[in-house]
Amino acid sequence: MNERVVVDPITRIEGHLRIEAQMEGDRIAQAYSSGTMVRGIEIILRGRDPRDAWAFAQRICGVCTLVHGIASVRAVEDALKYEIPKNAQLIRNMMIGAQYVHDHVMHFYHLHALDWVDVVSALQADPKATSDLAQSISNYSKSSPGYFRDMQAKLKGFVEAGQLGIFAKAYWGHPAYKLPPEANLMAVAHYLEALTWQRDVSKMLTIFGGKNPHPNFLVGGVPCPIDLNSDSAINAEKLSQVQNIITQMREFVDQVYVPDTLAVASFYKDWGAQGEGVGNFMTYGDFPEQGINDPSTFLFPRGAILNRDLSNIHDVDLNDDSQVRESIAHSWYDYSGGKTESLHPYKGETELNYDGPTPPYSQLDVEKSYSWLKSPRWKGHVMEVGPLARVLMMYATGHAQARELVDYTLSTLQIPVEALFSTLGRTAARTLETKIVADNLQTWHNNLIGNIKSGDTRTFNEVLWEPSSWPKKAQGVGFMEAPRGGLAHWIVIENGTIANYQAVVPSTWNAGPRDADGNPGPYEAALAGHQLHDPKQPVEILRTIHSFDPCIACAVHVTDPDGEELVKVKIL
Amino acid sequence: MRKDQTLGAYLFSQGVSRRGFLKFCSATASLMALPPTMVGRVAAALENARRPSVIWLSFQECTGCTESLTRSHAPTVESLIFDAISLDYHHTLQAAAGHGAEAAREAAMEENAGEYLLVVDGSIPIGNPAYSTIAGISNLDMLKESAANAAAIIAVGTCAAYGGIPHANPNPTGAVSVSDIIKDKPIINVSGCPPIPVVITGVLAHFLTFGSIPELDELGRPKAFFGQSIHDRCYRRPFYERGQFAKSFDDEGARQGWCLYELGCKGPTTYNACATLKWNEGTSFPIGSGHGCIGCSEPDFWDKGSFYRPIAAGLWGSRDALLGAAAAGAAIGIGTALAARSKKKRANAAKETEST
Amino acid sequence: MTLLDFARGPALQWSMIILVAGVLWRLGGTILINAKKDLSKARKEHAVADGLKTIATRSLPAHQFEKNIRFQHFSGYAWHIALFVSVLFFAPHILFFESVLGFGWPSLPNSIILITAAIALAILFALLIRRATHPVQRIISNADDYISILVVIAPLITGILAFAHLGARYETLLAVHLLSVEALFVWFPFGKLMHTALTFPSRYQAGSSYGRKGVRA
Amino acid sequence: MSALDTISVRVEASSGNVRPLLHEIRHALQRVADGGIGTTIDLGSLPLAPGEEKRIEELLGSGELRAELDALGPTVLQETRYAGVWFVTHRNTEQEVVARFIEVTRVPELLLAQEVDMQRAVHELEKQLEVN
Repeated sequence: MNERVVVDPITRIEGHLRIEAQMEGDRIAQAYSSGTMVRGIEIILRGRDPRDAWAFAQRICGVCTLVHGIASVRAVEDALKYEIPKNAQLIRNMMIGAQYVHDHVMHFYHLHALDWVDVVSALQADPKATSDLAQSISNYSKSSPGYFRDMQAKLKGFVEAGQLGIFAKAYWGHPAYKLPPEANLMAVAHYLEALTWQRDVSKMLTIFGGKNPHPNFLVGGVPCPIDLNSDSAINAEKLSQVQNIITQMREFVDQVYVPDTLAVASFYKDWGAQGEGVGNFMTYGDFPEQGINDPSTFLFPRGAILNRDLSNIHDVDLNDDSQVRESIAHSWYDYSGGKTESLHPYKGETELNYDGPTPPYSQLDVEKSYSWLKSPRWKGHVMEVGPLARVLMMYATGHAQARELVDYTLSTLQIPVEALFSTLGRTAARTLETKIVADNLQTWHNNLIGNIKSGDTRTFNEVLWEPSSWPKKAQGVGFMEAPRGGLAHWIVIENGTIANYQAVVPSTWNAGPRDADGNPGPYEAALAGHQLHDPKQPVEILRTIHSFDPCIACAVHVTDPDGEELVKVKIL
Repeated sequence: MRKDQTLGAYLFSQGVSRRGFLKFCSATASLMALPPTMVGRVAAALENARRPSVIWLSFQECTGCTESLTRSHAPTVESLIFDAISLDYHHTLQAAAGHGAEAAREAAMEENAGEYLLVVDGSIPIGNPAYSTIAGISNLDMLKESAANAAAIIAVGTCAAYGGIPHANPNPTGAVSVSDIIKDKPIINVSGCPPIPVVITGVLAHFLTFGSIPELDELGRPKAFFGQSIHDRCYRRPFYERGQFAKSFDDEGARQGWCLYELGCKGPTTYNACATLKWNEGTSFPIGSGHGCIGCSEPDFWDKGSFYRPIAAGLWGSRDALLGAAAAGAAIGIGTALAARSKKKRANAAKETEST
Repeated sequence: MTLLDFARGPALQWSMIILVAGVLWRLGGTILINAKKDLSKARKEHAVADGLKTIATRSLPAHQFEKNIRFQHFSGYAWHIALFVSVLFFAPHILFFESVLGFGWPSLPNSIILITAAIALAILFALLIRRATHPVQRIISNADDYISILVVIAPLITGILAFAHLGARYETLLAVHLLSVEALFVWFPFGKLMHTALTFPSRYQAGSSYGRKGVRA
Repeated sequence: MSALDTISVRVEASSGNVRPLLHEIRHALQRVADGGIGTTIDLGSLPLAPGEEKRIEELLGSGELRAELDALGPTVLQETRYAGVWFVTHRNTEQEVVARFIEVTRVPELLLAQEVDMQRAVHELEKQLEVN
C-alpha cells in the first residue's frame, strides 16, 4: 500500500486544517483536505435580532476580522432594502481596504514566508551584502549594514540560547529552501518589521470601529459619527491619523512587500508551474462606488472564469437557485434528499452526521465523509476564489493598473502568463491586489473628506432601524470580497428575528472536500502531482496550502448536535 | 537568554543599564495596572525572573485572541517572543507544522514539566470529541494532557474563559470553558472577545514577573484589569449623570459624545479596562468610536438580549405576552365578579324565598 | 442564569403578568359590583359634577380637621410627588416604560432624581415610624399596611444603592432592585397599593352617589 | 488634507477628571515642597476623554528642563511650567508609547545615575586606563 502523508495541524493558518496526501512514489496522487473543527454559529444566530447578527457572524473569524461583520450587515440591508449614507459606504470601503492590506502583509510575512525563508540560514548572511541586496531592490529606509547586523545579532542570541520557541522543529536546512543567506536575513528582518507595522496600521479599524480585532458595525451605516467640531466623533485630527496610516500602508507595500515578493519569487520560479488547482475562478465583486446594487461600479468586478478562459466572463447571480449549491457527499452532514443532493443556501439543510473515526485517530476514511466543510459548487463547477481569481478578473476585464502590475511582474520574473495559474501566481496575485487596494484607500479617503467638506456628515440612516418598520418576511444576501475570496451570507428574517442564516465563505470554496461526482476541491486539486523531497518534511504541501491563505474557522461553522433537520427554508 | 538565566542578568548582558531596567520596570508596572509605588517590587521580582516556556493551545476559536496578542505594543509580541517567554507551541505563529509541531509541544511539556505556562484560547466541545480535533486528538484530551504538568493556565478570551460564542444558546457542540474541565490548576481568565492586547501581555508579564497569578475577581479575572466596570471609568459618564443621552446613532448627541446607555450600551454591567487602557495603543475603544459596549468580557454576554436593547428595558419577550396576560386578567376579573354577583343574587333569592 | 438575568427575564415577565392580570381582575370586579342599579329615586339625575368635585375636595384636608392632619396630609403629597418624579423621570426607568409602552419622554438629570428619591425615602420612613408609634394609627394598621410600605421602601433603598454603586457589584444591586420592584408588582393588586388605581374612581363614586342622594360630600 | 487643517476642533469631551487631577498634583506638590515624598501618577490608569491627555499636557505646559533618556527605546522627561511637576513619556524601541506618568518630585528617579551603573562605569574606566 502506498504511503499516506498526514499534516495535522497545518500551522500558520487560521483554524484547524488537516491534509492527508496519498503518495505514489514521491508524488502526491490524491490529496484530502479536512476541516476538523465546528462551532455552529449559524444555528446560534437563529431567533436573534438581525441587527445583532454582525457581531455573531464576525466571530466566525478573528483573522479576517471584519469581513463577516460586513457581509452580515449587507445581508440584513439587502433583505430590508436599507440604504446607507455615502459616508458609511466610503468608511466601510476604507475599513475593508485596510483589512486587505493588513491581512495580506501579515499573511505573506508571518504565515507564508517561513515556507520559503530559512531562518537559520540567515545567520550565515553578510550584513553588508544584505544591505546591498536590500538597497538594490527598494529605497526603503531601514537597509543599512548596521540595521541588518543588529537584526542578525538578535537572531543569533536567540538561536544560540537554545530555546527556539516558535521557530523550533521546522524544516530548516531542507533543500527546498533556495534563498541565499542574505535574502533570508532580509526577509527575517522584514518579518519583524511587519509585526511593528501591522500594529500601527491596524489602528484604522480602531478609529472607525472602536477596536481591532473585531471592530463594531451597524446595520444602516457605521457607528462612528462625523463632526469636525467634536472630540468624540471623526474629526480633522482622526482623519489626519487615518491619512498617516494610509501613507504608512502604501509605503510599506511599495517599498517592502512588493519588492520582497518579487525578490523571493525570483528564486522560486519553478513554483510557477505547480499548484494550479482547478482552473475555474469566481468573484462576487466589492468596493462599490455607487452603492452595493451596482456591480458595474465595483473596483473588484464580479464574474466567473472557466477553464482558464479569460476571454469569456460568466455572470454570477447569488439569488439564482441553480448557481451556488452546496454538496455534502464527503462532509459530515446529511441531506433529507440523500448525500448526493446539492442545495442552494436559501434552501440549505444542515444535519450533522459524523461517521469518521473516533479520536484519537491517525487516518481519515476518505471513501466516506472526511471534513466539517461542505463542498460549494457554481453551476456544478469547482471554483477557486481569492486574490488570484480577483486579479485574473481585473486582468480579463481590462483594469489598467492590474494589467500593468501583472505584466510588470511577469516580465520582471521572466515567466510566462500561464505561471499565474500556480502556487507562485496565487502568492504574487495577493501582493499585486494589495497594492491596488492600498492605492485606492487614498482615493476613498479623499472622497470622504470631499464629501464632508461639501457638508454631508451623515453616517447612519435611521429610517429602518426599528424592527416595527420591517416587513413580516424578508430575505437577502450580503456579499463581499474577503481577502481570502468571495464571501456571502444569506439571511431570512421573519417577524423581526432571524429565521435562517447561511454563510458560504471563501475557504469553504477552496478547502472543501470532494463532491458527489468525486471532483476534488481546489486545495486537493492543487496538491495533486506535488513531488515531496522528504515525506517527513512536507514543506511542499505547506507552500501550496499556504498560498491559498486558509481560514478554517470561517470555512466550518454549521452543526446540529441532535441530528435534527435544522435549516429548511422555502424561497418566498 | 538561556532558560536558567534571569531576566536581570540577560538584560545586563545585553548592555542595558540599571536605569534602562528601571524604566522597563515602571513601564511593566503600568502595564500590569499596578500602582507606581509597586515599581520597586516589580524590579526586584523581574530581576530574578526566568523565561518561562509557554504552550498556547487553540481550540474552538476564531484566532481573534492571537490577532489581539500581535497588536500588543507593551510589550510587543516580538519582544515577548524573543526576550520574555519561550513560545514553544502556537499554531498561528510557529514555523513547524504537522508532526514537527506536535513534537515541539511534547518536548516543551517534557522539558518544562511542572513549570510551563499553558495558554488556551477557544472553548472545548464535549458534545462529541470529533467536533474539534488537532492531529487527530480531541480538544478535551489535548487540554487534559497539556494541563497535567502545567504550572498555571491562562484562559485567553471569553470562549476559553466562559464558553464564549460556541457556548451561546443553543450551544450546538456542547462547548465548555477551561475551568469547566480543569479543576486542579490555578486558572486565570483573561476574558474579552478578544481581550485587550495589552491585557493579555500584562497578565503574561505578571506571571513572568512574580511567577504567580494575580489577584482575581469572583469570575477568575485579574482585578487589576477587570476590577471596575466600563461605565464607572467611561469618559461619557458625566453625560449619563446629567441625563444627556444619544437617542440614535449619528444624532446630535451621538456626535457630541453623549452617553450611549439608551442605545444599549452594556458598560454598567461589563468589567474590563477598555475605558482606561483603550485599544491599539490607546487609539480608541468601542464607546469612543460611537458604538455601545456589547459586554464581551462577561460570561454569556451573547445571550443577554439584543446589543441595542437598553439594560433597563428588561429581557422579557414581546409586548404580546403582556397583552395576553392583560386579556386573561380582564377575563378572570370579570368572570369572578360575575360569578360573585350571581352567587349574591342566588343568595338573595334564597333569602327572599326563606323569608316568604 | 445569573441573578440579573433572572431579574430582567422570567421574574420581570411573570411579575408584570401578575400585575396586569391582578389589576384587571380587581378593577373588573369593582366595576361589576358597583354596577348594581340604584333603584331609589334620584334627587339629582346627573351627579358627574359632584363626583369630580369630590375628587378635588378630598384632595385637600377637610378644614374641620385641618390642624390635626396637616403634617400627614402634606407629607403625603410631598412623598407621592417625590416618588413619581423618581419613578417617572429617571432615564433608565423611562427606557423601561418605553420598552413596555412603545414611547418615552424626556428625563431629568440624575442629581435631581437622587434628591427626590432621598426625599421620598425619608418621608416614607417618617410615616412608617409614625404608623408604628402613633397610638391611634398603630391600632388601625394591619399587615397589609406594613407590607405595602415595605414593598415600596425596598425599591427606593435598592434603587439608591444601585445608583450609587454601594455595597455590592452593580449588577447584583441592579438585580436586587429589579427583584424588589417585581415584589411590588406582585403585591400591588392584592394589597392597599391598589389605591393607586382606585383612589380617584372611589372618590368620584362616593361624590356622585352622595350627589344623587342630595348629600354634601 | 490641507483644507482640513484650517478647521479647528471646538467641542471638548470631558471625563470630569482633569480638575481632580490638577488638585491631586497641587497637593502632591505641596507635600514635596514641605519636604515630603514625591508622587507618581500613571496616566494610563485614568479614564480620560479623547483629547484630554493633550489638554492636561497643555495645561501643565513646558518648563525649563527637558531630558531624554535612551534605554530600551526613548524616554522624555519634561519638567512642566510648574517646578517639581514632570511629564514622563516612555516609548519602546518602535517609538510606541508604552507608559505616561506625571511625577511630582524634585528630580525624577530615572535621571539619577544608578549605583550599579556607576560601579560598572568605574570598572570600564579602569579597563580604559589599563589599555592606554
